[in-house]
Amino acid sequence: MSQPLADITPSEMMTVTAARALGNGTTCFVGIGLPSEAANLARLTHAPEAVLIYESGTLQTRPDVLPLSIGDGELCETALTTVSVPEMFRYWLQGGHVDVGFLGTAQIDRYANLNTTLVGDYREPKVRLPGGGGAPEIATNSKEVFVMVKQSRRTFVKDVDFITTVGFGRDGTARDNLHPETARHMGRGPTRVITDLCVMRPDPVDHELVVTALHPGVTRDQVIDATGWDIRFADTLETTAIPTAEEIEVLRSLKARTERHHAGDTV
Amino acid sequence: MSQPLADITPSEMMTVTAARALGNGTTCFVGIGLPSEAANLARLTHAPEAVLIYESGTLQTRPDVLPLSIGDGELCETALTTVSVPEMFRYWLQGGHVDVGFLGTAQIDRYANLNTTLVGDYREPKVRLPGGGGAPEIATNSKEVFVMVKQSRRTFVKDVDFITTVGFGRDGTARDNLHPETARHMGRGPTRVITDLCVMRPDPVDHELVVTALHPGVTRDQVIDATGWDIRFADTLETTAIPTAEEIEVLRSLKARTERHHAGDTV
Amino acid sequence: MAEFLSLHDAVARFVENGATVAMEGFTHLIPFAAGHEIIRQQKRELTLIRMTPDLIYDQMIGMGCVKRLIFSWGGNPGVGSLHRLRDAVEHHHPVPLDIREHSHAAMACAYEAGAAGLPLAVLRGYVGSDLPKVNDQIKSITCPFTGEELAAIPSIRPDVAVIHAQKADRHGNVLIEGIIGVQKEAVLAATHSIVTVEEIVESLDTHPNACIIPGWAISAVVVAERGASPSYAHGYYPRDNGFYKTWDAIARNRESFAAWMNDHVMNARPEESTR
Amino acid sequence: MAEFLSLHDAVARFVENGATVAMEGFTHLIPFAAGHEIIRQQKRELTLIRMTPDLIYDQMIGMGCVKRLIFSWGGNPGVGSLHRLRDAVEHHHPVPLDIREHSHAAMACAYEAGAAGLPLAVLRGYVGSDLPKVNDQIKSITCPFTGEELAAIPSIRPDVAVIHAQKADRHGNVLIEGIIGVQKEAVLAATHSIVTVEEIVESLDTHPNACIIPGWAISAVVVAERGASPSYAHGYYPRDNGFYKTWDAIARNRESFAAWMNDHVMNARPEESTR
Repeated sequence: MSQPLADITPSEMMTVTAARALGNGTTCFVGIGLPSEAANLARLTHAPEAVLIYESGTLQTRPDVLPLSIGDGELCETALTTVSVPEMFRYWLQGGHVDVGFLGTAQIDRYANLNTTLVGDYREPKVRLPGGGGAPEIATNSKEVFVMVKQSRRTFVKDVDFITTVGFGRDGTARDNLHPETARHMGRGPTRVITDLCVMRPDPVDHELVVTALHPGVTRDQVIDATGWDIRFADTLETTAIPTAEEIEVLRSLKARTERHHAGDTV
Repeated sequence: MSQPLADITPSEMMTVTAARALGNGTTCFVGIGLPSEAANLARLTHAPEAVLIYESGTLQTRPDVLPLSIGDGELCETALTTVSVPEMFRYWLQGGHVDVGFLGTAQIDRYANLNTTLVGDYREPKVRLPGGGGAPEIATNSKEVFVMVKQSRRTFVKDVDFITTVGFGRDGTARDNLHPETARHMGRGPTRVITDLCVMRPDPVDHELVVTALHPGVTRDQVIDATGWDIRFADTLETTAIPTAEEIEVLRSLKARTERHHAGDTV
Repeated sequence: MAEFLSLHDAVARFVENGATVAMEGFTHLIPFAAGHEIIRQQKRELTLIRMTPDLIYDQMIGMGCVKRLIFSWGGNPGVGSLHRLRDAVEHHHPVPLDIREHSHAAMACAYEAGAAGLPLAVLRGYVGSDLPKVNDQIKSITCPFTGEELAAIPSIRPDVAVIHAQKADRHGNVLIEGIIGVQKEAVLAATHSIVTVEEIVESLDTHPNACIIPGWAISAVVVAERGASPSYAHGYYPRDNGFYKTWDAIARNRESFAAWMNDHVMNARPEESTR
Repeated sequence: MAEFLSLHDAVARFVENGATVAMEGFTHLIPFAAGHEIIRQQKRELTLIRMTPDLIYDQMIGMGCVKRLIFSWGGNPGVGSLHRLRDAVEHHHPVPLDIREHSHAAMACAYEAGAAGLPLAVLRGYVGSDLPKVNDQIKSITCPFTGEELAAIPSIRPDVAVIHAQKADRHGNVLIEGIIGVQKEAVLAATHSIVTVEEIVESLDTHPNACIIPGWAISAVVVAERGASPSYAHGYYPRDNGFYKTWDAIARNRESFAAWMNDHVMNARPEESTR
């Protein structure tokens, strides 16, 4: 049963769409924030066997509330086991056990390169962002990557100021012509970008992002206005399926639990 | 109080002498067999704070009986903690935390190189021995090395057939002229060789083994007869101190306990 | 062999001006009490290493202790920016901050390599990233077996590592449990190490493969109850997520930051300074 | 995701003639039951990898399953030689055995590198040893930061890893406790993996940092009670040191070896073959 559309926010639409992309049984390396919300929604709805991994070393975790940081106690308490951070990156990520790397970003460009380092020049930045964290290797060592980010001209730029985390490189060819041993361990890269307006996928040939589905009620012009390059649309443009009442209910309940939990004691 | 000499076997003399070489508080990477006997005797007598490490990953272990293998359950049950074998070799040995590497051997030469690989030619060996195990890196990554081995012409050869584990190399200079970074992490190498007849130490200049102490009642000729090269004696040759009654009692009791424990059920 | 010292004495003894200091704790067990003591002792010109500079590094940077930061993610997790870090990078306030930036994978490997006594860490990392363009410490080696080019970075070998742990026994053996991060690696990679703990116990009383750092591999053990707060100690107290959110407003502004530090750190005794 | 299979089916499915197989267990938890099943199924031309070829490899070599051995210490611990291994090396009986020999440190690093998805392991190893002269797989790299030359060996990436563990839960998640050796690394480095366990339990019911291999990282989980005997399983049964001593006489002679194998392995059912 679908939810009446007016009642669903664009942000919820994005989260549910992202959650649906995650198959049951998938091993997912979860970035903090939006990806964590979507991955846990997936686990609480259609993908109970999804395996969630956080860079803090928590393997196969089932948090009841969303973590504020990637290392909240909740993640460890509900995990199958918790390993050291070097082991997490060496054995579990680089070792090839991650199906989907699920990332957020501050900037993304037409070749799905991500910038979480800075706006402006590296030595004299206008805005200094947190940096790469786990993303550079999550993006290259996972079998595929989902990116989840709210869409605006500030976020969706033609060329990112800095490639923190590679999508397909400055010209779309960064994953071509690699050394065979590197190629064998590199994933396919970003396969979906999920925003609050639409879903984009890389063109199979030139790897430029193409809108393949619009969320219900969203127009092409809205997407064009929120994108910093001349965005392409797929020939057969789909409409994203409307969230079910259950999905929305589970998501809202998760967020409410989370908010109560993190309110905690303040100064 | 010293034990009447006639009552002490050469093998006991060797073990007690080796045990005494191990200072209290020393971190010792223990090879199986004779070194394990000596290191535990030290721990049970003058060196209660000696830290014993076995290559099976058991850190700071206090076995009540001697292990038959380097991985007996007794070692784990009495250890401070047990780490993986990669961690043992990487963090604890190569990381520079071992004061004394305590090794046995099948052959040893005048520059304290050890052979536990084979007698004869590598591809067509006369006798195939077990191989290096942990010894090659125990010998280079420990701050110093003690070697403990029964003395005979078969064992003490001028040049080993194969350098499994370096002492000072074919010409005594293997630890000289290393890259500074390697030198900073390499130990001093063998500082004592303890046999059932005597104690040898490397000459400070040319690193050839020199007899520095004879066990009580042992003659120079006995040592010469049991050595496959023209063995040198120190100008001031000491006599090894006689074991105390307590040392002998603790050693015999340890061995008796061990024998009862390992008799186990046979086929 | 670990000495049992007061927090004041441990910091005074082992953290020198100009030292390279790694204070670790991956969200969990962040050594806030020790960081506050370093601020109180007005250490200067430090090179700080940490995968996730958290509030504690924001505070040390804002108080002018730091000349260089080696890191891989510098934010207030789930909240936003570290404003003092940004002020130092963007406006060189209170002193210019040189940054040397890595990815998590690389830093984790570099700690591992440091603990392993190696000069370099090797990983399949930085492929396609611009980070190697702005960090000359990211180089490469070629595998002699496959010809593959792999990233190489220097191992982390700090002068001092500072971590917080749940407990120590009377021999200074330390137990870390829960999210163990890179703390063991940081201690083993460092020349000196300070471990603050919630308590000293008769026996660690744990399982055969517990993450224990032996006392003989630690320089100083210090009792610092609630020494990780507002971070947390698994089994002792939870993360004060509320404070992490509040910090955003405190640190956004130089004056409110200075006032808070004055009240809660500079004029606090070591045992009062954490919350 | 791990499938629960019988020992027969797991070996038949994953161990092919000519495969590279790593059966690990550092003295503890040696997978004897699985080794016996490989012998019964008369697998041939195997490349076996193991740090410490123990009685189980002596048996597999003596029964003609093996064409190459990659190892670092091949003896009967505390007892003496592995006579079937020696017979194969010294007299090419029953078939010639090619050996590729390392040190423990190198093999441990090579498993670690295999688990980490790297093509090579780097260590400060083999300094002054003759082993690099007889093993062309021991090469070197030069550190781009210090200029130090370090040993490099290929990582271990077997077709199949076979280990024994204490228990699995109903999802195939496996707990290893006590002397954990390189078993986790072997499984993670391999394309396929078989884990035999003493029992299946409802819940592993253990501590936060236990050595657990998730079921989704394992190909097959097999119940094999006493599957490590005469090696041991911490918490289940002790090492049968008496048998290790007895093996010396059994294996010293080709005939007594053949008779013992016939009685205790070839004509035994899987559940009877271990002792």
